[in-house]
Amino acid sequence: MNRARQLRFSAEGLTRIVGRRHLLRDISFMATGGECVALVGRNGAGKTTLLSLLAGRDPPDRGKVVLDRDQKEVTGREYGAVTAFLPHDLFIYPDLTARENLEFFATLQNAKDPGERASDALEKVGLADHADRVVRAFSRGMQQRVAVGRLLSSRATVWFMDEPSTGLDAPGRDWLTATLSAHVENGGLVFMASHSQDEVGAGGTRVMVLEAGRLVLDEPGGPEGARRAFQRMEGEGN
Amino acid sequence: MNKANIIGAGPILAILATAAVLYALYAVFFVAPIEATMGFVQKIFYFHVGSAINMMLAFALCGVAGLVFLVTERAGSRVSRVVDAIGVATAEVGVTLGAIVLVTGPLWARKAWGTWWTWEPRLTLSLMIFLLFLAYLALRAFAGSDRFGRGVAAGLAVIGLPALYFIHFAVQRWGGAHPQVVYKGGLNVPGMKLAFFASVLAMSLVSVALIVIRARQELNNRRLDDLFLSLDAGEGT
Amino acid sequence: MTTSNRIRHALRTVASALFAVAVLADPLVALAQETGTAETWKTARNTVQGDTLVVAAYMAMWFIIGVYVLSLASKQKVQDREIRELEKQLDDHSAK
Amino acid sequence: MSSLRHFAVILRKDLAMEFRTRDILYPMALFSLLLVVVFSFAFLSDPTRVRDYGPGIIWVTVLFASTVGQNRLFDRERENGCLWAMLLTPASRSAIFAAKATGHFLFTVFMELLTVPLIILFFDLSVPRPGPFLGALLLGTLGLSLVGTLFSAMLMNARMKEVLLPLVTFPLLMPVVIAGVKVTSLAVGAPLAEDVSMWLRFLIGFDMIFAVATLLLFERMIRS
Repeated sequence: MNRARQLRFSAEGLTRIVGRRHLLRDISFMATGGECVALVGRNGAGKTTLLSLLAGRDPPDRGKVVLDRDQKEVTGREYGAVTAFLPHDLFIYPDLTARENLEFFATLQNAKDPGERASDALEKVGLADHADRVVRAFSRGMQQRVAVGRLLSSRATVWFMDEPSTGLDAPGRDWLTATLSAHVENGGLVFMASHSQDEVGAGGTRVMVLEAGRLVLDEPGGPEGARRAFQRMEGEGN
Repeated sequence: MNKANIIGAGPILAILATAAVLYALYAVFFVAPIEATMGFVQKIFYFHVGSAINMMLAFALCGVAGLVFLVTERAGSRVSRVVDAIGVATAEVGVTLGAIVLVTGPLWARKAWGTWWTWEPRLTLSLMIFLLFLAYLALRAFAGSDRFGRGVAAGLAVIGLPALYFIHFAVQRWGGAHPQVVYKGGLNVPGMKLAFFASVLAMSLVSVALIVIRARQELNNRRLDDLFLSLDAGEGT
Repeated sequence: MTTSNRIRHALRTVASALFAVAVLADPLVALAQETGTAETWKTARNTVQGDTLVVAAYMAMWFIIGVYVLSLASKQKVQDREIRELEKQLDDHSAK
Repeated sequence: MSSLRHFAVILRKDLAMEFRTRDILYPMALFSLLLVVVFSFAFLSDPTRVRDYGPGIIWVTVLFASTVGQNRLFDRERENGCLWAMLLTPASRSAIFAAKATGHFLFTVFMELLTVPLIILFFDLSVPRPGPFLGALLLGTLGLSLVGTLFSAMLMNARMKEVLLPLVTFPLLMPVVIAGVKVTSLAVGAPLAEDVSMWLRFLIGFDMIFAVATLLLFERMIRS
């Protein structure tokens, strides 16, 4: 497993402008392998925008994202191999079956054994017996599991996840938290936008609060950190 | 907003252009003699060709501007803003010139060949350029006013250049092996030469003036965005 | 000035311009024909459509350029309004 | 080597989805059949010169049906943001573009298999020189697919996509239609004295230049 290698991820002065408004204002932070960073914030605070920037989907108007693996910067298409993105719109084809989706994206990730990776991931997300049904027929929760399966089969080290527990049932959420912790302990890095305090408390090793596109709080996570972060987020409201 | 930038010459150019046009009109109507075969109608020819030449130049400039825009990496950089402004300005002026060419062309053809519209290579080429310019402006209007939408429009301008060569080639051959006898305008008489160059120069100055004014306006729009933005930044603190 | 009466204003100016040109066109063309080389002008007169085509062409040309200049002017008005709005926001901002 | 594998897997994915849902093939096929029927009514009133219209009708049908195909080509990528799903993997952009363009090319050729024989039947065209006839169709369709796929990708999320796409692509594709009609009419034995190979070389030149141009532009425009 190549995860044990030294990983350093830094954002420097990220700014995102749409029309005449700042969506993100000068966001900088540094993270390393073995961290699960939870992004907390009200709607419109910029969580999804930030994740899209980090994943490379949208270009920053100012500032840049730097990912170093073993002191060597990862750029261009190599960045796509090391990272994986689970956005709100799931990144999976509704007209393909779960297995076809995972095999397809695994091949694009240059997997030597896409079939095997796909069935392994489907096993883990608990969709083994639905593997050959078309995703369009799936419930939201099952589609979410396929999307997480896509991340697993990509063997990426850095995960960007936008509210990963959406639509998952209780066992699904517990399984997700366990998977994230395992990935992080293995030297992986996760950025996760989340609205549920206990999810942040359970999984997040670090928590950041975004307000109006600005990083206002960046502290170690855990249940205590989560409580403070959500308090700060609600506090900002009244 | 600093007035001293290179595109601040709008008003002077406008005055220059008007003077040139007046002189050209004088040259066309009072200096150039009546052409033997075509008679008085030949007077249309001068400004028609002047507009057509400038339309072609505008198309080439729009393509080059699009290419530079796509090549410049940084989004808000000065260069990409200027070329983007030039791109939209040349397209709008190109459409205006195209309209002139497509209106005066048939009026002239009515006398030269007896029909309002003929698929004569040059007229067809002008029609295609006019359509490409319209498509460019439609892209800018509907494919997103953000950087991506401008990128798509720039892409069309760039791909328009090779397309123009193929359109020109196809249109030349389309009329069949024998390209129609094309009226060259017979500019052998000195008076006519003067009228011709005067009107081409006049239309060039008019086009340049309009392009400069529109480009400056576009740049001011970008400046406005920055200023509104700085206000927005202020609130965040 | 709301957009509706700005359009009405623009139309009024264009209409009056056209009327002026139409009224002036004939004497202008006559003047052009008389002061030029008299004989060749004479032969030109016989081309019945000759002058109407030319007048139509040149009028159309200035009309098209005029329309574009008008559209530039209206874009400029929109920009001026935004500048004024910016200044207002700046004042509120600094007053805050 | 990997980009060839990526090209293959993306194309296979598109073909698999298409044969499962057929929501590009059906509209293209039905639209072109309707077009042919309408043209027959419009032009068959004057049986003497009907043969002259054949080539023109073939190419108008191909152009319009291919535009219908382009409009829907990236619909699946728009759903669930899958274009970015592919772009954020190590797969090269040219592989993605080439696969989509080939997909569209195959769909259009499939549609041509249905409608062109019909047109030949309805307009009782004889095809003494099938070589140039097929050559022009294939080369022309390739040109349509290249330009069409580029702008179909760019306009995926545009509001007035159905209007913008033809408005943008028709002027660019006009030379292909002209060359196509020329070669088709020569292949159908019209007495025109022109040499066919010149127009075929023209089509080949168009395809080569636009293959390079569209590939490069896809790379730049998607990131701008």
